[in-house]
Amino acid sequence: MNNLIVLPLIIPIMVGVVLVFLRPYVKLQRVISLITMIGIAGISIFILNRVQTHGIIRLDFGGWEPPFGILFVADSFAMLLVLTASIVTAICLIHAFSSIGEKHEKMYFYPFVLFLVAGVNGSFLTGDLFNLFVCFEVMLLASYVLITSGGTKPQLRESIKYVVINVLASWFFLVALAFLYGTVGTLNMAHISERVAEVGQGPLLTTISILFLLVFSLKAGLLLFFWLPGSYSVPPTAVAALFGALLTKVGIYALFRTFTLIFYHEPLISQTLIGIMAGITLIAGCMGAIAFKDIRLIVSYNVLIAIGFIMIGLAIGTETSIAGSIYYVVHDMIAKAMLFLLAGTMIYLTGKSKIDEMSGLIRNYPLFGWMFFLVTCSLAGIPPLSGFVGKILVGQGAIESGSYVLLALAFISSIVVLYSLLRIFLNTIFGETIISLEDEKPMKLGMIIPIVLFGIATVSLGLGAEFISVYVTDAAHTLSNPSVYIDAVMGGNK
Amino acid sequence: METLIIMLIGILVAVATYLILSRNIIRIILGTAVFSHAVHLLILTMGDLKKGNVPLLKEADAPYADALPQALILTAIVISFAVTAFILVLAYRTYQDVGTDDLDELRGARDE
Amino acid sequence: MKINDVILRTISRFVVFIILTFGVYLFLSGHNTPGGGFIGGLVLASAIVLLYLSTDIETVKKSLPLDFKYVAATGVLLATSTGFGSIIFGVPFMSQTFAYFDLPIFGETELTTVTIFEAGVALTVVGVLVTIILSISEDGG
Amino acid sequence: MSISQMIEFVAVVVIFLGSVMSVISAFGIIRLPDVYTRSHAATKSSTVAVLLSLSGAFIYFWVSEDFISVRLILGILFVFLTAPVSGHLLTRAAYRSKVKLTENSSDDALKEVLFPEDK
Amino acid sequence: MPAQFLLNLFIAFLWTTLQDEDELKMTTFFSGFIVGIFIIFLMHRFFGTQFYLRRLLSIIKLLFIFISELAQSSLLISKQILNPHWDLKPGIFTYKTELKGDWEITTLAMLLTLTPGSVVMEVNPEGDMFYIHAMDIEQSKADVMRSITKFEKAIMEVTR
Amino acid sequence: MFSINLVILIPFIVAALIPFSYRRFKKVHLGWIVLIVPVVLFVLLARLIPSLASGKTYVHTYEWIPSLDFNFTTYLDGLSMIFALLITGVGSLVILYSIFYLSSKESLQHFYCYLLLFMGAMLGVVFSDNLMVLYVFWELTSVSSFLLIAFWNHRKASRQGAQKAMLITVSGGIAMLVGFIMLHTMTGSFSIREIIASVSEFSDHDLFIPAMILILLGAFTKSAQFPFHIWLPDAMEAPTPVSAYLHSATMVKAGIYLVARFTPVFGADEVWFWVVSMVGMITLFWGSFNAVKQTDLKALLAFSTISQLGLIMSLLGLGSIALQFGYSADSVLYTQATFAALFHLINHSTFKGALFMVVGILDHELGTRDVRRLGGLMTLMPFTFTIALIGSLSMAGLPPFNGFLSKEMFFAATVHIMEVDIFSLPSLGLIFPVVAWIASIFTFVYCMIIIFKAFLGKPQQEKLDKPIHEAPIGMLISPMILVALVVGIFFFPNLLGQYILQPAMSSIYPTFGDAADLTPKISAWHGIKPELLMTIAVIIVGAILFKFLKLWKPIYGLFSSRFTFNVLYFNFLASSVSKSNLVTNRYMNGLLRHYLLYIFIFFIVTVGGYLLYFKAFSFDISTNASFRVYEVCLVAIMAVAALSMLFAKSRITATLLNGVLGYSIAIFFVIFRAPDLALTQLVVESVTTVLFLLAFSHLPDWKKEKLSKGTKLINGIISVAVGLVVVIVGLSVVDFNLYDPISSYFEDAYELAGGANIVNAILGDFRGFDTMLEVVVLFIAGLGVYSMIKLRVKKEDENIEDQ
Amino acid sequence: MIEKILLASLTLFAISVAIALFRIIKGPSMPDRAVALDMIGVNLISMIAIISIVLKTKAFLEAILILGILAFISTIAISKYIERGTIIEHKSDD
Ligand code: NA
Ligand code: NA
Repeated sequence: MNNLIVLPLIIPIMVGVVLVFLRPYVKLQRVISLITMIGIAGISIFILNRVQTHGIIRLDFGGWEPPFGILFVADSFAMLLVLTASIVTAICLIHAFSSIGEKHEKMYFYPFVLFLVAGVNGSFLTGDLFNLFVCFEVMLLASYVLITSGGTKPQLRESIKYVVINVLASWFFLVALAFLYGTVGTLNMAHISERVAEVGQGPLLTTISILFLLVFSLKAGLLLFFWLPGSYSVPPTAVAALFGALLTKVGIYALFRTFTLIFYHEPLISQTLIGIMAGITLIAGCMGAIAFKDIRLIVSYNVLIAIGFIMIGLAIGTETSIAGSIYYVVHDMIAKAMLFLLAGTMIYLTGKSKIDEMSGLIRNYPLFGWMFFLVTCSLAGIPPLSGFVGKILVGQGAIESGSYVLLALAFISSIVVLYSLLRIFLNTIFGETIISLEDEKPMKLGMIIPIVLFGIATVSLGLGAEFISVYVTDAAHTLSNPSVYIDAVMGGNK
Repeated sequence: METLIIMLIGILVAVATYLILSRNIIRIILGTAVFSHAVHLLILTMGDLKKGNVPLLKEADAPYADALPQALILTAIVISFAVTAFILVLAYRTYQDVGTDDLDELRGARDE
Repeated sequence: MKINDVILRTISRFVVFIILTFGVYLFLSGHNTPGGGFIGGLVLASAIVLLYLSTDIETVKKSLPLDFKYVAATGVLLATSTGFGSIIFGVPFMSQTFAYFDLPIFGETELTTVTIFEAGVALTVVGVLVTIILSISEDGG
Repeated sequence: MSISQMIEFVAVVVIFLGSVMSVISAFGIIRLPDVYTRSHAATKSSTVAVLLSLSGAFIYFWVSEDFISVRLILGILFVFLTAPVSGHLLTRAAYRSKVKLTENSSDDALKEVLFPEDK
Repeated sequence: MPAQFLLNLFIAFLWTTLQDEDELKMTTFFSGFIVGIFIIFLMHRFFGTQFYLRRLLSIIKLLFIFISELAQSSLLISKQILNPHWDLKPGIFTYKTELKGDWEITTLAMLLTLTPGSVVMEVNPEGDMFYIHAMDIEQSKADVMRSITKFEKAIMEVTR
Repeated sequence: MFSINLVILIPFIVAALIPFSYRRFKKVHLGWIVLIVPVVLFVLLARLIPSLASGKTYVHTYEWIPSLDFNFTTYLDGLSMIFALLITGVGSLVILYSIFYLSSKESLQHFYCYLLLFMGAMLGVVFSDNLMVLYVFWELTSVSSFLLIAFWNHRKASRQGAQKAMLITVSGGIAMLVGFIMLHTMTGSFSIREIIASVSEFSDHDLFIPAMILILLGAFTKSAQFPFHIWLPDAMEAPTPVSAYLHSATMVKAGIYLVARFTPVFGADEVWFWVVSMVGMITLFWGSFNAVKQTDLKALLAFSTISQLGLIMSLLGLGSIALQFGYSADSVLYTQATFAALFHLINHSTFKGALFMVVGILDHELGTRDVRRLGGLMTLMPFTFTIALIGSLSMAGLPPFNGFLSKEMFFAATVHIMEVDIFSLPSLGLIFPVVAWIASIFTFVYCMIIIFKAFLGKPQQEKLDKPIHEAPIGMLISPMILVALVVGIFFFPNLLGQYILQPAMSSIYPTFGDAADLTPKISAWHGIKPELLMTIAVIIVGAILFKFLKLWKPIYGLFSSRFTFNVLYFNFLASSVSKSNLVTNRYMNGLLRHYLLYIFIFFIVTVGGYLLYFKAFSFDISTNASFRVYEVCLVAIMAVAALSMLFAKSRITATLLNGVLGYSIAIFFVIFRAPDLALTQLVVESVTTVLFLLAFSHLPDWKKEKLSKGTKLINGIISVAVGLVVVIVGLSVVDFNLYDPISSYFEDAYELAGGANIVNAILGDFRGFDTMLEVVVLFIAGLGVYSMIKLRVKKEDENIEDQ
Repeated sequence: MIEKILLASLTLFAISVAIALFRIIKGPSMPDRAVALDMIGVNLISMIAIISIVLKTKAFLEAILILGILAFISTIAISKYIERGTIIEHKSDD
C-alpha cells in the first residue's frame, strides 16, 4: 500500500519514456500525458486523505529501514503540494496542446514536462537529503530543456544564465551535503534532525544550515532571485506557467522542510535572516512589478512578491503563519499559473508584449478579459478568492509574534500587486479597442479553457477553503512539531 | 592529508570562482567543471580519508573506507557530466543563433 | 595530399573489440569487484565513440543501425520497471532480490534483479552518450 | 631472502627503472627543440617506462599473491599497440596544423606534398 | 586454417569429457587443447595447408622484433636526451614499401615508429609511401634501410 | 423568517444570471428587470422596521470556513437597517433613473451586473457580523465601484479614476483587515457582537490603538476623508446614476457605518474622539472650501459629498465622547451628536441623490455639466429646477428642508462639545463650532452657485450643443421622490427618529440603557439657541461671499497646484515607477557575472561571516591521515594545473588542463581507496574532453578577457574569499567528530544485498533509487541535447520574442 | 625497502607528470600539449600500478586498462581536432 506514494514520481517518468517511443503520434501523446496528470492528481487526493486517517505514510525503497536507505515520506504538506502541482500541470498541458506547436511536441515536449513533474513531486516527497538533490536535478534538467525548447534568441540568452546559476546552486547543494555528512554522518532528514537536536545546533551546524539556506533560496528565488525574471519571461506560455507555478515552490518547500524539521534551533537564522531576506525579496519584487512595461517582466516580478510573502510565514514561524504560508503556496501555484497563461495568451493574441502597445482587448475577448480581472483580484488577495485566507493567517501569525515590519511589508505588497496588475488590466484589457474585427486572431478554445479552469479553481479554493483547511492544519501541525515527522520516519517499521 | 586536500579544494574553488565570473562562456563552463572536481574531492574528504581498505568485501578485510560518499560522488559525477554536456550544447547553439559567446553581449533588451 | 587513416582505422578495429569485451566484463563484474552498470555502460559507449572517431558517422550507422535514443529509453524503462515490479509483488518499491543458482558451465551463479536494473543503467548510459556525441557531430557539418 | 622475495625485489627494481625512464622522457619533453622530436621521447621512452612498470607490477602480483592478472597483460598489450599510433597521429596533426620543424632540421619531404604553396 | 582450429577445439572438448570428472575444469580443457595441438601438428599435411600455429610462432617472432626495437630506441632516445650537446639534424624522409593491405601497412608503420629515431608521420592515400620523421636524419635513414627488409619479411610471414 | 443572508445573496445571484440571460431581454430595458431586486428587498426589509423598533435583532449564521472561524453570520439591528434601507431604497430609485439615463445601446448587462454586485456587497458590509466576511464584502464594494467607474473604459479618465479609487480604497481595506486581525488577536473572536461584549477586557491591550487606527484608515479611505478624499472627484467619471448611488448615498458611507459600528469598541478612548472628529472636521472644511472653486457641477457635488461625509464623521467622533463618560444623565447629551450623524446621513442621501440626478439630467439633456456654459434653465426646465432648488437649499441647511434640521443639530453638538472640560486646553473645544460654521458658509456658497449659476440668469444656448429642454418624465420620477422625502422628513422627523434612528442608537450605545433616552425630539423650532444664530450668520455671510465671489476667488490661486494631494499622489506613483525602473535596471542588468557575484557575496558574508563571528572554526591537524611525497606532488600538480587555467591563452589548453585535473582526481580516488570512482572519473573526464572538442568546432576560440583591472581585482578577491570560506568550513567539519557515519551498515552488503562491492551495492540496492533517478537525469540531458540541436526556429517565427 | 623504492618510483612518476604539465602550460603549439597530455596519461597508468602494489589491492587494475583506453581515445580526439577542426566526420573522403 505504501508503494502508492512513489507513483507521483514513477508514473510520469515511465510514461514520459514511453512517449519517447510514441514520438510521431502527437495526439496520442497529448491524451496520455493529460490522463497521466489527472491520474496522479487522483492518486494524490487518495494519499492525502489516507494521511489524514493513517498518519504520515512512508515508503522505504528496497525495504531498507531508515536511516540507511532512501525513503519517501508523504505528509499533508508534501501531498498538498503534489496534488496542486499535478492539477496545475494538467491544466497547463491543455494550454500547451493548442499553443506549443507540433514541432515542439514532436521534440519530446510532453516527456520533458512529465520529467519536470516527476522531479518536482520527488522533491516534495523525499525524506533523504541527497535524494532531494537528485530529484532537484531531474527537475532542473527538464527545466533546462523546457526553457530552451523553441530555441529563440532570448530563450538561449536567458537559459544560459539560468543554467549556470542553477549549476552553481547545485554545486553549493553538494558542498552543503558534504559538510553535513562530515558532521552528522547521515542523509536521512529525520535522522539528521535527531542528531542535530542531540548535540544542539552549534555554530558549525548553523553555518552549514546557512549554506542550505543559500542553496534553497537560490531555488526558491528568496533574495537570490536574479535568474528568475529573465528566465521566466522567455519560454513558451505553457512552460512559463509551469515554471511560475512549480519551480520556486520546490525551493520554498525545501526551505520550509529544512528549517522546520532540521535547523529550527537557531532563530537568528531560521527567523531573523529568513525574515530579512523575505523582506528584501518582497521589496525588490514590488519595485520590479511596477518598474516595467513588459507584461512578462511584470508577471515575473510578481512571482518574487509571492515568494517573499510565503517566506514571511516561515520567518514568523508560528503554526498559524505556517498554515497561512501553506494556503498561500497552494493559491499562488494556481493563480500564478493562470497569470502566466493570461500574459502569454495576451502576447499571442496581439503580437506585442508591452502594456502600452495593446489596448481594449475586452471588446474582442470578453471572457479572457474578465479572467484577467479575476486573477488580478485573486493575487491582490481580494476575498473571497484564494489568496485571502493565507494572507490573513500569515498576518495573524505576524501579529501574534509581534513581527510588525514583516506584517507591514506583507500587506503593503498586496497593494503593489494590485497596482501592477491593474496597470496591465487597464492598459490592455480595458481601453480603446485597437484590434479590428478583421485582424482579430480567434481565441483558441484550448487557450481559454485552461484559463477558465484556473479561474474556477481560484474561486472555489477561496470559497471552499474549508475543504482544504483540514489538510493545511495537519500540514502546519506537522511542520511545527518536528517530532511528528521524526516519529513517523524513525519510529520502526510500519 | 585532509588538511592538504582541503587546501587543494580551496584553490580549485577559487579558480573555479574566478573562471565562472568570466565573460566567455567556455571559461564559465570550465569553471563549472572545476567546481565539480572540487566538490567531488570534498565529499570524499568528508568521509574519513585513508582510514580503511577498499570497500570490496572479497578483496580486502575490514575496516573499509566509507563507501557511502563514494556512491554519492558517483552519482554526482554522472549528473555533472549530464549538465556539462547540456550546457556545452547550449553554449554553441547560442553562439550559432545569437552570434556571441560573450555573456556581456547576452544581457538582453532593457525595458525602460 | 589526402589524409590516410589506415593505421588508426586498423588499430581501432582491433582495440574496439578489446574495449567492448572489457565493457561487458565490467558490467557483469560490478557486483563483487569494481564495475557495474554505469562503468560498463561508459566503457561500452567509449568503444562506440572510438568507432566514430576512427571512421565516420555513416560507416558506423551502416554497421550499427540503432537509434540510440531508443536504446537509452529502453534502458530507462528497464531500470524503472525493475522498481515497478516490486509494486506488483507488493514489496517496497525498488526491492531487489538475489539468489544463487548452480548452473552447468557457469557454476555457482548469482542471479539478481539488480543485474536487470544495471543493464538498464548501462543501456541508458550508452544510448545517451552516443546520442549526445552524434547529435553534436551531425550538427551543421 | 627467498626466491620469491628476490623476484619481488627484481620486479620492484624493474618498476623503478621504469620511473627513471619516465623522468628521462619527461626531461626530453622539455629539452628537445620541437614537437616532432619531443614525440620521439613520448612514444618511445615513455612507452617503455609504462611497460616496465606494468610488467613489474605483473610480476609482483604473480609472485607475491600468486595472481596472474589478465587485466595487466591486456593493459600492457594495449599500451604497446596504441603508443605508436598516438605518436603517428600527433605528429601528423602537428605537421598538418603547420607546426614548424626545428631550425636544425635538414630534409622535409612532406612540405612539397602538403604545402607546396609555402615554398 | 579455421578448420584446424575448430578441430583442435573439438579434440580439447573430447579430452575433457573423457576425463570424466565431476565438474568442468578449465585446466582439463587446456590440457586437452595442448594434446590437440600435438595431434594436429602431426596430421597437418592431411589438410593440405600450413600448420595453423605456425602463424602464432611468426607473430611471437614479430613481437620480439617489436620489443627489441622498442628497447633499443628508448635507450637511444634517452642517450640523445641526456646528451648535453644536442646537435642532431632532424628531418622528414620517405620510404616506399611493397606491403599491401591495412594490416601489413599498419604493422610496418608501427614497427618503424618504434624503430630508434623515427616516427611515421603520414601514409600516402595509395598506402605505399611512408613519410617518416627522423631524430637524426642520416643515421635513422640508414637504420631504417638496414632493418626494413627484415621487418617486411617478418610481417609477410604472419599475413601471407 | 427569511434569513438576512439571503438578502445579501439575491443581488449576487441575479448578477450572476445576467451575463447568461440578458440577450433574452432585447425588447425590454434590462433595468426594469433589475429594478425588481432592490424594490423587493426594500419591501422585505421595511417590513421588519416595526420589530426592530421594538428592540428585536436578527442573527443568522451559515458556516463558511468554520475551522478558521470565518462564518457567514449576519446581524440585523438598527444600525444596519438604516444602511440597508438606503442601499435598497436609493438603489431602487437609481435603477429607475438609470433606465432613462442609459440607452439600450450601452452594454447594460455589464452595468446592471456591476450594480447588483455592488448592492449585494454593500448589503453584505452592513449585515456582516463576522469581521472577515465583512472584509470580503468591503473589498467587493471597492471592486464593483472600480468596475462602475471604469464603465466607459475607453476613456482614459475613467480608467485613471477607477484605478485611483480602487488603489486607495483597497489599501484602506487592507489596513482595516490588519486592524481586524489585531482585534481577533486581542479578543479571540471575529464576531463584532462578541468583541463589543468583551470591550472592557482588552481596551488596555498594546494593539488596541494600532487596531483602532488601522480600522479607521479603512473607514477614512472608503468615506473619502481628508487626505484620502482625492479619489472621489475622479470617481465622477462613472455614469451619474453610479455617482448618485455609490459615491454619495451608499458606498462612501460604508466608512461611516464602520465608524458607527466600532464606536462601542473604541469610542471610549480619547484617541478615537480626536481622530474621528478632527479628521471629520478637516474633511468638512476642505471639501466645502474646494467645492466652491469647481466649475463642473459633478465635481462640485463630489467635493460637497466629501464635505458632508466629513460632517457626519465628525459628528460620530463628537458623539463618542459620551462613551468616555459612561452612561449618565449628562452624557446622554453628547449622544445627540451621534443621533445627528445618523439623521444627517439619511438626509444627505436624499438631497444629494436628488442633486446628482439633476446634474445627470443636465449632462444627459444638454451635454454639459459646466456651470460656465449653463444658466437660465429655470424657465425651460422647471421640474429640474425645482428639484435642484429643494436639494440645494436643503444642503445649505435652510428650512423647510431636512438638511436644516440635521445641520442645526450639528451646530448644537459642536457647541456642546465646547463645554466639555476634559480637555487640558479649554479653548481647544472652540475649534469645533468655528470650523463647522466656516464650512457651512462655504456650503451655503456652493449651493447658491448651483442655483444661481446653473438655473438663474440668462440661458446660454450658444454654448450648448443641444437645445435646452425639460427631461423626460422617467428621469424626473426618482429625484422627485427624493425631494419629496427632503420635504417630508422636515415635517415628520420624529417618525424617522423613532422607527429608524432609535434602534440604531441602541446599537451604537449598547450600554446606555433605554434607547428612548437617546432619541431626542426633533423640532424645527426650538427657540433662539446658538445653533440658530449660527445658521443665520451662515446665511448672511454666505450671501455676501457669494455676491463677491469674483473678488475673493483668487485665494484659490494661492494654493500651489504642485502640492495638492492629488498631484502628490500622482507624483508618488510616477516616481515610484521611475525610481523602481532605475533601481531594478541597475542591479538586474542582465549580466551573469553580477548575478553570480551577488550569490558569492551572499555566501561569503553569511556563511563566512557567521562562522567567524560565532567562532565556529576549529582545526586540529593531529587527527589527519598521513601523506606521502608523491601525494604532495600530485596536489601541487593539480594546484598548478588549476591556476594555469586562469592564464591559458587558448581554450584547448584550458580544456587539457581541466583534463589533467580530472585525471589527477582519479588518482586521488585511487589513493583514497575508491576504485569505482576512479574508473568512472577516468571515463567521464575523457568523454567530457571529447565533448568539449566536439563543441569547439561550433564555437570561436576565446579572445583575451576584456575586463578592467578593477573588475579583475574584484573577481580575484571574491574568488579567494570563496575558496577560503570553503577551506575554513571544511577544516572545521573535519575536526567535528561527534557522530559515526551510518555507513558501517553497508559493510554487511554481501549478506544484505548479495554484493561484495559495497559501493555497487549502495548504488544498485541500498540507494538504488538515486541511481534510477540519475539515469533519468542522464536521459533527459541526452534527449534535451538532441532536441535542442534538432529544433530550430525559422527566422520569421521569431517575431516579438526578439525585441 | 620495497615500499621505499616504490614510493621513490611514485615520486619520480609524479615528477614526470609535473614536467609534462609544464609542457602543457607552456605549449607552444597544440600538438606539444597533446603529446604532454598523452604522456601524463601513460605516467598515471604506471602510478596506479604502483599504488596497487603499495595498497596491496587488485581493485585498481581495471583502472589501468581503462586509463590506457581513454588516453588513447583522448589522443585521437585531440589530434583529429588539431588536424581537422572536427573530430567526428559525416563521411570519409574516400
Ligand atoms: Na494601452
Ligand atoms: Na568529521
